[in-house]
Order: sequence, then C-alpha cells, then structure tokens
Amino acid sequence: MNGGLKTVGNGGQMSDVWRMIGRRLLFGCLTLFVISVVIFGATELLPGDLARQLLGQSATPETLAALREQLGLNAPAPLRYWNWLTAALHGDFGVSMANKRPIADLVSARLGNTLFLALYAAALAVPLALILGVLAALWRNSWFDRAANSLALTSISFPEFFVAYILVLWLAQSGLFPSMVRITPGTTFGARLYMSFLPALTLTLVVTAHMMRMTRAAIINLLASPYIEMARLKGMSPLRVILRHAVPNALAPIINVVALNLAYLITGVVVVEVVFVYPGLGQLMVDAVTNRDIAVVQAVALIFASAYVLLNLIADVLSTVTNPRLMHQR
Amino acid sequence: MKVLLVVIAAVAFALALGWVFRAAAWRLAPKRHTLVFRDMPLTAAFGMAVILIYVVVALFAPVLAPFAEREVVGGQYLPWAAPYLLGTDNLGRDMLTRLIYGARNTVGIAFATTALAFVVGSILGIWAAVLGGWADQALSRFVDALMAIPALIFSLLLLTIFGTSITTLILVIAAVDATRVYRLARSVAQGIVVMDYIEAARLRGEGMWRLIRREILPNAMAPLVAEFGLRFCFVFLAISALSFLGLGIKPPTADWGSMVRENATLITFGDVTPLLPAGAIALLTVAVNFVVDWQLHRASGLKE
Amino acid sequence: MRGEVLLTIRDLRIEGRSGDTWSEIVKGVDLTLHKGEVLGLIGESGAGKSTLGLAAMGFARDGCRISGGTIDFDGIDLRKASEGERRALRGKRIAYVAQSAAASFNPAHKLIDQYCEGPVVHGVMARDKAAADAVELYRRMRLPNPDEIGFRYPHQVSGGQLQRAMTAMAMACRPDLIIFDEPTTALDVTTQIEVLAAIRDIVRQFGTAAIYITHDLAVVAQMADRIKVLLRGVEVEEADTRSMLAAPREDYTRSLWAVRSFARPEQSQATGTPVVSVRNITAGYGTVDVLKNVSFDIHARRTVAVVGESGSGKSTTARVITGLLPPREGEVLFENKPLPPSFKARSREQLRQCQMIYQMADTALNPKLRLRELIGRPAQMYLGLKGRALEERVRELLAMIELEPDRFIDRLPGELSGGQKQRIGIARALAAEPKLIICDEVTSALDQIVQEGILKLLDRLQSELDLAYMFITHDLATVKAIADEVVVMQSGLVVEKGPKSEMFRPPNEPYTDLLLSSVPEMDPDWLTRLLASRSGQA
Amino acid sequence: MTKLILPHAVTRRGLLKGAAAVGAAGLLLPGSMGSARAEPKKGGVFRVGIGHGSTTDGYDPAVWDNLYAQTFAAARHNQLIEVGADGNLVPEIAESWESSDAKTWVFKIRQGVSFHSGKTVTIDDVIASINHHLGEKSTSAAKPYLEPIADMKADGQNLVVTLKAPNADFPYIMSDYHLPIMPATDGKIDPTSSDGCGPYIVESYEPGVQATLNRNANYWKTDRAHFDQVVVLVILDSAARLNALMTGEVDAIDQVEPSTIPMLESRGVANIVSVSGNAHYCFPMDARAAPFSDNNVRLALKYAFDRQELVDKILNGHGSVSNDNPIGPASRYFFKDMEPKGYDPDKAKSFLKKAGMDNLEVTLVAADAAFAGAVDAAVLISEKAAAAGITITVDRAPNDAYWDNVWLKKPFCASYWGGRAVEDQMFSVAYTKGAAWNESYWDNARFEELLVAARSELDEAKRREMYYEMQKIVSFEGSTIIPMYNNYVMGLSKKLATPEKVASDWNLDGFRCVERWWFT
Repeated sequence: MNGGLKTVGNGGQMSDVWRMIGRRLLFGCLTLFVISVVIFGATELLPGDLARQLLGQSATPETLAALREQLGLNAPAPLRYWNWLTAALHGDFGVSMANKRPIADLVSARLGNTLFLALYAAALAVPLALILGVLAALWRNSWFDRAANSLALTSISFPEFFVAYILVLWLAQSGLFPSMVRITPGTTFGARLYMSFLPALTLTLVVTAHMMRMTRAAIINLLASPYIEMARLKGMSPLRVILRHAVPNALAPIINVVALNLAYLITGVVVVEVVFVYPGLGQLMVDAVTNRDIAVVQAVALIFASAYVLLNLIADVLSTVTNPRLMHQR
Repeated sequence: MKVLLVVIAAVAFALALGWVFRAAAWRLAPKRHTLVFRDMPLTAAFGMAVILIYVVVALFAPVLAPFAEREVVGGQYLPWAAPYLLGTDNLGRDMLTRLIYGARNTVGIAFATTALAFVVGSILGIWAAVLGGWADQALSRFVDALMAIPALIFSLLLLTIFGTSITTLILVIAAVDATRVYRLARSVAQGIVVMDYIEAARLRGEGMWRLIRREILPNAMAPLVAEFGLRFCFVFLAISALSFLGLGIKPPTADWGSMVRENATLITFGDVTPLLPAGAIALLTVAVNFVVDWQLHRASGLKE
Repeated sequence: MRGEVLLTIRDLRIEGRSGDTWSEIVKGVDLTLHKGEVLGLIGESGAGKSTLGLAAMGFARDGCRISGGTIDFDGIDLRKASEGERRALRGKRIAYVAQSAAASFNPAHKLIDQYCEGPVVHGVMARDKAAADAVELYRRMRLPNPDEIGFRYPHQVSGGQLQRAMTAMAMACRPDLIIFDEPTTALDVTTQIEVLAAIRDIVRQFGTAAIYITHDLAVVAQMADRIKVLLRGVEVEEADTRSMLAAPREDYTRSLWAVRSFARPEQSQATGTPVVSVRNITAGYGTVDVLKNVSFDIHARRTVAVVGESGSGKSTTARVITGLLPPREGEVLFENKPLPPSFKARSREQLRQCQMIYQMADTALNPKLRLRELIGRPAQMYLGLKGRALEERVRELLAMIELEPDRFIDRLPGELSGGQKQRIGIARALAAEPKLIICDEVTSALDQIVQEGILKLLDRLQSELDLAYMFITHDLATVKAIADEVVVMQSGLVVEKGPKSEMFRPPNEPYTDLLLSSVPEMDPDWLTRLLASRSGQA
Repeated sequence: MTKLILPHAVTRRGLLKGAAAVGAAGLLLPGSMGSARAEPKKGGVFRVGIGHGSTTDGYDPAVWDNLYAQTFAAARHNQLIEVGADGNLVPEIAESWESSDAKTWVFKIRQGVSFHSGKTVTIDDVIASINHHLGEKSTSAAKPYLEPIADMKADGQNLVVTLKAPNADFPYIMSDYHLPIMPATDGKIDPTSSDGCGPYIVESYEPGVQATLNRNANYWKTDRAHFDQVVVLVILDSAARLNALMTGEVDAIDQVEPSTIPMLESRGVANIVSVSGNAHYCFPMDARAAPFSDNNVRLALKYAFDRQELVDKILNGHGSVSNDNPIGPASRYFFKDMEPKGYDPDKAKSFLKKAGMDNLEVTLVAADAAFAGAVDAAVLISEKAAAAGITITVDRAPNDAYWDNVWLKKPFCASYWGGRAVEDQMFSVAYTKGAAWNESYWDNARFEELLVAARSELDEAKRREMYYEMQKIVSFEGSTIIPMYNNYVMGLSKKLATPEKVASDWNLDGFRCVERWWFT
C-alpha cells in the first residue's frame, strides 16, 4: 500500500517537496478530468435520461421532446460534456437539472456534514487503530494480539448497515444516543457531536480493523531490522523500542493506510448516511444517479475524487517530510 | 452478562474445535507435513477446520440440507424447533437449508470473484512494474482515477449498464476490486524488479510473460495472499450491499449477503435470525484470515 | 597485566530454530574475559561467533534461545536475572557495535539523539551533558567536524564515519565491556584502517574490555590480546595472539592461514583479438558521469581484475558491458564487432556470450525456483535443450560445480549455504556456454575457506572451457590470487592497468600503493607500523 | 453498504398512481386509541418520518411524485377540493361546485382566505394554478389528466370549466394533489415559491432531508392544524424509520415493513394503523404475446396463484385477497360477490389443457421497486405454481430504472397501483386500448363500449350494473393478475391521536395527517 510514495528526485529538500506537490496536483487534475469523462460516459450509458425520470411514463413523445429541449439534452453527448467542462472550469457547476437549485448550494451544506462525520470518525478511529496496532505489535502473538485481531476482523466482516443496526439496538433503544441525526442551523457543536456519535462509531468499527492491521504489520515488518536489534541491545524497553525506533520508520505505510481510510470515510459512507438519516454527500450522489441528474453526479464525483487525490497527496507529502532520507540530502 | 457468557463459550468451543482439528490433521497428514500441523497455532487450526467444514457443506449441500433450496415448507418466522432446526425465513423456507445452500452459492461466487480480481490485478500490476516508464505511469494514473470513484457507486453504475447476471456480477466486482489488487501488486513488484535475479532474467532475454509468471509472481505471493484474505471478505460485503440495490445474486438462489439484507430489520427487535447469515460470513472471514496470518508468519521465515 | 575476571561463560549452549525444529548452534563453549582485555573471536559464518557475542549480553536473537550453561557478568548471573535487570546492563555496562553501522543506526533519528538515548534512559547523564560528551567522543574517534556531525542523519554520513560514531555511541555510558561484531567487514580497506585505529585507541584509553568478532585473522591480530577460534559452535583453540599466529595448534586454524596463500600462476600473455574491448566509455546516471573515458580489453582464457573502492565505477563498467546502461560515449566491442548499446537491442546470441555472476547470491537467485529450472533455463533458452537432454545438462553442470546432482537438483536456493548458492550462480552462467563471465564481487560475501573453493573452481573452469573473466573486486587478496591483468579504478577513471606481476611491485601510482599497503597483514604489529610510517610521511 | 434506492423510494413518476378512494374506507384501529379521541388538543411539535423523498425534490407542483412531496405540500397548501377521510369530496378553496349536464362545471371560490404572504386568494390565483399544468410547454404530470378541459374562465368569483365530453366524476380530478392553489403574479404562479394558503408556513426546507413548518395563525380552517410546528423528515431506510419511532425521535412513520408489524406491536411503544383502500399489487401479462395471448393460459396462471398465502406472507395480513379486480373494496361500485378464484392447481391444469399445453414455462420479472416484497412474492408464486405444471422463473431486475426497462417492456412483471378515486379513472388509465399505462396491452371491445357509456350514464343503478360487468370482464378475461389489495400501514406514537376515520385514499391519512391529527 505504500506504492504511492515517490522518491523525490535527486535533490530531496523542501523545494523538491513543492515540486512534487506541483507535479501531483497536475496529475490530480488529470485524474479529475479522466473521472469526469468516465462518470459522464457511464451516466450516458445508463438506460433512461433525466427527462424520462422527471416526466415518468405519462410522458408523451411531445412533452419528452419539449423537456429535453428545455434541459439541453438534445445536444450530442460530446457537446454537452464540453459545455459542462467549460462551465466547470470557470467555477460554475451549474444548477441541478431536476430542481433548478444551484449545485454549489446543494453541495456545500452536505459537504460540511460529510467532512464533519469523516473527521469525527477519524478522530475516534485513527488513535484507536494506532494504539491497538502498536499494542498488538508489542504483544505480538499474544492473546491480546489475537483477540484484537479477531475482533477487528469480525467487525469488518459484518455489513455496515448491520453494525449500525446492532449499535442502534444496544445504544439507541436504551435512550443513550439518538438513532438519527437531525442537524439544524441552530445545532451546537456539542449537540452535534452527541447526535452524530452512533454514525461515527459505526464508521470507526468499519475502518479501524484495516488501519490496525496495517500498523501492526508495518511495525512488525521492521522488527527484524538491525537498528531495532541495536535499540534492544542499548537496553531500551520494548515499548520504547516500538514507539521511538519502529514507529518513526513505519510512518509511510501507516500514513498511507490512514489516508486511504479517510478517503473512504468521505466517499464511501452512503449506507451510514441512510441508516442514521445523515444528510451527507453520498445520498445526494445516489439520488442524482437515480435521477440521471448529470450535473450533480459530476459535481459530487469530482468532490469525492478531489478528496481522494488530495488525501493521497497529503499522505505522500507527509511520508516524504517524515522520512529524513528524503528530506535531508546527503 | 449473558453476552459475556456466550462469548466465552464460543471462544472455548473454537479452541476445542481447533485443538481437535490439529490433533486429527497431525495424525492423518502425510509424514512430511506432520510437523507443520503439529506446530500450527490453535487459531490457524480453528480457521482450517472452519474452512474445511464450509467446503464440505458447500460440496454436499443437497445431501446435508433437510429440504430443497427454494421449497416453502411452512409459515414465516417459525421458531427454532424440529423439523425446522433454525426456524423458517420470511417466506416460510427452512433457514438451515437456506444457510447450507448459501454456503455453496456465496462462497463459490465470492471465491471466483476474488480469484479473478487477483489474476487480473496482479498480472497488470506486475506488468506495469516491470515495464516502468510511461506505460506504467499511464496505467497507474488510470487505475488511480478509477479508485477515486467510490466503489459502490461505480459498481452500481456498471451493473445498471451491463445487467445483473451472476457472470456480470462477478466481472464487475472483480473489475472494481482488481484496481486495489493492481496497486498492491505493483508496489510489491516494484520491490522485486530491482532484485538481481530479475536483472539476470532480463539480461538473459526472457519475455515479459515468463518474467511475470516465473520470476516475479512466486515471490510476490505472500503479500498478495494476505490481501486475498481481506479482499475475499470485502467481496461478501460488496455482494451484500448490492443485494440492497436489487443488483446482487438473484432469488430464489440462497445467498448470505441477500439473506442478511432480507432479515436485517429484525435485528432492530433483537431477533437473532439475521445474525445467522452475517455470522456465517464473519466466521468464514475470521477463519480465512487466521489461516492467512499463519501462512504469512511461516513464509516470513518465522522471524518473530 | 590481567585484571580481575569480568565475564565468565561456562558450557554455554544456544539453540536456533530452523523451520519447526530446534538445533544447537553453540555447543558448550567456555569463555573468560578479564577487565580491560580484548578477546578476538574468529571463525567462519555459522561458527556461532555473533550468537556467542550476543549471549555475553544475556541476549538471544529471535528464533534463538539459550538452552544451557551459565553467563556470569561481574557477579550477575545473566541467565537468572530478570529481563529488566538485563536491560539495565545493556547499553550501560555492556555495549554492542554492530557489523553494519549503516543498517544499525535508526534512519529516523539524528546521530547525537541516538547517542544520548542510552545515557539518558539509563540515568547516567542528563541530555545536555550527554550531548557535550558525544562531541568529545566524536573528537576522540577522529571524526571530521565533531561539533556538527552528530546533527546529521545516518544516511548523510559515510560508512567508515558511521562505524566510528557507533563505537562512540557504545562508549556513551563508559561500559565495562563492548562487543564488536565484525565492525569493519563492510568497509573498504583504506577506510578500515582508520576505523581499526580509532577503535583500538579508544578501547585502550578507557581500559574497556572487548570481545572482537571477525572472520579476518589479519584484522583480529591487530586488535586482540587473545584469540579464540570457533568452528560450528565448538571451540577449536584459544591462545595469546602472538603465540597463535606464530604456532597454531590445530589443523583448522592452520587452514584459515592457508587461504591467503592461494595464488595461481599468471597465464600466458594476451594474444589474438580480445573477447571484449571497452573503448573510451563515458557513462552515468542523470547528469552525473560515473565513468570517464574507460578503456580496457579482455582476452580469452584470461582474468581481468577491476579493482577499486566503493563508488569507483567498477560495477557501472559491468553494467555498460552487459548493456544495462547504454554509454553516453564510446562503445563495447565483442570480438571486434560493436555490440548494440542496450541489451534490449542485442540478439539472443550476443546475450548468451556474456554472462554475469552477482555478489549477493541471495538476491541473484530467484528463491522460488528449483535448481533444475534455475540452471536449466539458460540451456533451454539458448541451446534449445529439452526433456532428458536438458536434465542431463543440468546434472552435468551441477557436477561441474562440485555439487551432487541427485541431492541438489530439486532444491530451492533457500536450502543452500552461501558458497553453494554462489556455485549455482556460476553454473547458471556456464549453462549459457558464454565466452565472457563477469564476476561482480562474487567472493566478498563469503568466508575465506569458501572463497578459496570458489576461486579454485573458477580457475579450473577457465582452463577447461577457455573462458574470459572480468573480475570486479575490492579485495586485493583475491586479485593476487586470480588475476592476470589488473585495472585499478578511482572515481570513474582508470588509474592504472597492466599485468598483475607489475602491479604488485611498487612503486606504482600513489593510489594503487595506498590500496596495496592498506591490506592487513598477519602481523600483530602491522597496524602500528603502518600508522607510524604514514604519519611519518605526512 | 446498503440499498441506495430503497423499496418505495422509487415511485413511478407522474400521474396519480393513487387517488381518492370513494366510499367506505376501512380502518383498523388499536383499542387503546378509542378513548383519546374525544376533542382535538392544540400544540406540540409533530415529527413525521417518511420513506420517500429525494434531494431532487422541489417546490414545483408539476413534478411532485412521492409521499414526501405530497405530505409537505398538504402542510402548506390547500386545493380546490379535499377528499375527506370517508372518501367523499369536501369543499376546500372551492366552497361548492355544481353541474347540470356533467359537462360544464361551476366552482365557487371561497372568500377571505389569504396566502402566507398575506395576499388574498382570488380566482386568478386558481386559474393560474391550474394553467401551470397546461399548455404546450407544460411537462407536468397532471397535464394528461386535465386534457378533457375544453375551456376555463372566471365568472365573478366563480370558476367555470367546460369539458370536451361529459364526466360525472370531474370534481375528483380537481382534488388531485398536483393542483394546489398558489399565488399568481401576471397570471403565472412561481413554482419555486413555498407560498400557499395551507395550514403551516415553511420555516426551512432541505430537499431529501427535512422541512420545518410553523402553524399559520391565519388559517381559515379553525378546527384543523392542531400542531404548533411540523417537521417532515426523509427516512428512507425502513429499519431507521422504525428505530426513530421506537426511540421517540419521530411521532409517526409511513410504510411499516409488514414482517416487523407483530414485533412492533408486541413492543407496545407505538400504535399500528392499517388502512385498507383500493391500492393493489399486480402482475400484468402482455396480452399481445404468446403464450399470454391465450385467455386459457391467463386463467391457468390466475388459478395457480395462492392469493391467501401472498396476503399472509407478503402483507403479513395487512391487506386482502383480490379477485383480479382493480376496483377495490373501498369503491362505490365494487363487485363484492364476483365468483372467487381460489388456489386450484387442478383447475389451472385443465385450463392449460384447453390451451393445448401440458406445462407452461414463463419468466416473471420483479424488483422491489414495483412494491415492497415483489421479489419475495414472485418466489412464492413460482413455488406454488409448480404444482399446476407451470414453471415460473423469477428474474430479479435492478430497482434503478425498473419502470424504464421492465414495466411495459417485459411480457410478465410485477407492478402496483395506488387505486383510483373513481372507477372510470382506474379503467381508463390502465385497461383501455392505447392508454399509455395499459400495462398488459389488453384490448376488449365490449369493455371499451361499457366504459364510454358508463361515463355519462346518470342512472345510478344502470351505472352500477355496467361497472359490475366491466369488473367481471377484467377479472376473467383480463390480462392482469391482481392477487391482493394492500393496506396502508403506519406507525404512530402513543401520544398521537387521529380522527375516528383515517383516510384510505393515500398513506398518512391521505397525506393530511399534519392537519388532521393531534397530540393527546
């Protein structure tokens, strides 16, 4: 999973990091472009179109044609794509074709919600996964290791909605936490944390296992290194050996897996949104796909892709700056 | 408290199963494998026992199941009592029978999907690593782009476009999964292509196919196998998720993912029925990963 | 001059796990070390030297366990002591210097932070005091820029300097005992001398007892008061350094000496067209030229040794010849016909004629292929052998490299020893029936006795098969043993080239002489004398 | 991972897939609710969770298509005519209406009603609101429905509508949910405005999430709209809806999954309201295509359906057996005593024999988008039909685009109807030759003749006779298998009280729960 790490040219100083960021951002834009083409193409291939969805079966050929004309669906696909692209490049993502609301409005509130939930879950999951991973590596092959591993595996082998239902059964029906999230403009931060606890916990259970296993593996992978043996021969305690000597060198794979999971928390949580009635981007995208509302599909897909690209970039930058070999030239 | 007792009982049972399996395997295995089995940890023994049981159940489903796969035998949600040992489902079909057939269908499809994803993903990944240069860059950027599209939504798009036969289902999930395998295989292979024996093979004038098949793939197996364990489990989840969309395995074929979905609402009332198929998936996942962990441990030269 | 006893080991037994079984790797060794004394432990790989050295710290590597005997360090029974008690000793009273400093320094931390860790954690010194102490020790270890060097990361410091920094680090808590585990093995000869001198001085200054582990008798002769010889976990003999060098009692010890005496007669003069000619090659990576205008010829039945320290461009030359690195200028001729610069453009026949044997047999043999396929593949590819014929050829090749075909043909490389692996590398090269074999440091990772076997084998094959060798090495002893012609390289330039007989007769180019004089000799006073003469010159 | 598109979240767009029921509405009320019904009380915040709604919803009545949009609309708008809980028409903005020949209709507009903005409701607003759906450019789902209007004009404060042909049931059309009265400027309504003359005023609305409305202090109906505030929430997941009800986060939910009803009841935390109406689940067969072109085959299939089992297992008893009759028991002219069709494999076989077949193999396409449990129903049907020598292969289609790809395209598939206000509508929409939604492509001359005649027949008895005959023809010669009428099942908090009669035309008391219900 650390394939993303690129060695920085032959320089290796801060300027090279900037150069890498520049290059990756360029690649990121290219990625976004490819994605917009893929999504547009796929949505084009879907049976039915927005006009049909809006009109239903009552549509007569005339009304259908009229609506298509109104919506600009009659233009050939490449032209429509081009129009969308040029507008998007000018920062205008247009209006939802279905309900005429500006996409920026439609998306912004939900993007905030999605990011809030992702960060909330990450704030729970990342420390938990790292601590468990470190402890599992420290007490490898012990009962703690096996139990943590089994629990983690079990938690990821249940479908998300199932985990969510069980949490609702245990924690919501007894009245401890609300079973659904109702965010209004007046909701305080504390109340928001409280309301979103169950979805965040569900996501935590879903992503912790992966990060924990990778952390453990990355650390154990290093334990055979001579410098680890050296640290032990310097009389360092096992915990210190792991925290001070192994973890700093295991950062790259750990950062990468954390980034991957953060990306998942932003882009892959439709289910949790549905079960906890959480107004996030995922549901918006699914609705838009169902309605063939291409402008919205594109906007959300690009947000997701940007999140993915940016997180990967951040991971790579962090991997670089935390690696003295890449940061400090000979 | 009750939950704790159940957990303790389950762990005890699992250990006992593992122990019995290990003892049996150790005595029954051919001579040169005896040692391997004798020193295998109980977790791995338990995992192998579970996998073996699943395989047997899958193979002999028609013999083991008390009723026919789709037969409606009585009322809905009958309690756990003979002749319906695990009760009946929402249509009055025998739950035990459905579970047994589910093993056959779900495991078979999940295995086929994962295997396909691995064949495609790892060959392409290794190929890109060997080739390097712009071809690698182009392919990798493209795969990156695909990975940036949320998997579920991408599967939904593809399945809606291409239909939902079992073959398309396998192909689509495998395609989406293959991107993840590609990434792993490429990074593993990048570590291998710098080895002298790869240089030697290139200098010898070996073709690409042999480089991949004989020189790199065998050496990349360990991390790929580890990933296989997790991917296998993700495929179950993907099928289960797609069953929601009406895109999963078609009824009346028994399939755990769909069974979880069909009965999921009941968990709200603390009913255990939906736990059965979900538990079956979880048990298999844990078992597979136990065995994978053990194999990795062995492959890593018992360094720990 | 002997002080009181510091370390006593009695009947020590250590087991190692291979696969699923345990077997003894140290079989009842006794050892006594006095305060301030330096004991040399010598033996081939697998003799249990390192394992024994670590056991002196009460430490067993993962996959090893101490199964019997006693280890008494200054009145503390290390086997009975708790892990916490042992930890309190390690780094504080017993320190360790590892073979590869580059790998044993944590790449994530600065040198000085790693230096200070021990004193601070063991409660010997506060952090600022430790830092000041570090600079002092760096100075004593004759590191350049002692005030500043600690603030570098390990990868920013050269190998010889790292080794000295590691010795300084081991000294941080002023231990009673230091274990040196082959501290100079990975270094170039010229660097080795500086490190050896620095280590010797500091150990003497602080009166620290030391166990010096090495496979190189000439090195240990400079460092140790006493020498103990180990073979497969058993002590062969132990004696004062001078008496052992003067009169080894056991055959095995004598055989260690003998290795250095192997030398083959120089072959007849070069005649005819060279197999390979390197003509005015300039090559490099990126914008840097690693090779500058390099030229030399290799003739059939002759061995050309390319000598130089790391970074001199020896291996790059090999990469140019094999076509892995197309040169910027110049060309490579094969029997007077130019070869395409890139191996991709070369014909199968051209590829076949030039084979390569690598330094690290571990990475040069695909660990997942059986010998049958490893050796058979070139024969199958180039010569179109199949089925029985192929099998016969593989057996023949195995026999040629002195491995029993029946026992070995179905083994995996992991089931072979280092020397055997290197032989497989040779067999694989031979299978192509080439005219030239490039040997890239093929013996430097091997024990001396094994080295000798490989060299003799190469020699025999050369005369049987009329092979030309290009022999890349940094080890002048090897050059002495096998070369007909020598090419000395430094910083990408050919400093000197000519027949071996001329080369080993000073005076030569200053660099060649420096190299030659740096090869340790089997005389306990060699280092002292050399240092004296060099400082005299300076 | 979950269903992205939940059963019921996808509805067929457009025209009136359900409409007012006429006649007696069945209502099953839990005993505990009886006493609480004395006098409605004012106050409280009413939160209702609805299993519909999408981010693409909007304020434009032309595109409303799901229960969320309907309930939200009912909370802020009034229409000309309301359908009462008993199925009868109740005056709303139209104070009264009359017609002498069923061709020219006069609606008298109520005076003194004002919009939330303060503007008074006038005849211009009414005309603009209806015109919004008409005209060349209109793409409204209500457009085909208003097609029979030949002319519409103001006569003082009266609206005079002239039809192209007489229709005794025209006022029912004016009760359609697409026709709220909205304020007009220059003869046009603003389809992006929330302004209406209904019981609540919109405070905030986020499509696909929730809407909050406060009581309209000036609401002209003084005995309605009891809550201070109404929150209409989208909760697509049926388990999430249940949880929200059980944990008290909402006060009412629609569409309780039948399989969970017994458990919800046994919990005792909520009341179940189950209303039987004209809504039905059906399986149209393409009458043009073999083998369904042979009525014997159709009859064989009809007798191979175990209707009672479907009601028991798919509806969990919350519904009733239908005799392939799209006219439900809540209708005026429901033919109650028609000869029933029980599950009879032998009879099915004999019909097969008549068709010259020993066995029959057909494929039934279903998706839960058709109705909740459609796939399960298909599986059950397939199991039972086997006894009659009929092999039904169940083919599950994706929910997404089910109505585009399967319905009206596959010869045998699952479908549903919300029932129709009047018999004529039901038959016209789905059983006449050439009708856009004639899902079975069935075509019967005698039936068509009766339908046209009944429309203008003013003699009640004769009309009833005609409708009885039409039902018989559809049942025994038609090409649609209708095994069951499904109830509307709602879950209500114990604090919530409803009138004695809960409407059966739509879910949630004809989606007027917001103005009809109250807290005890």
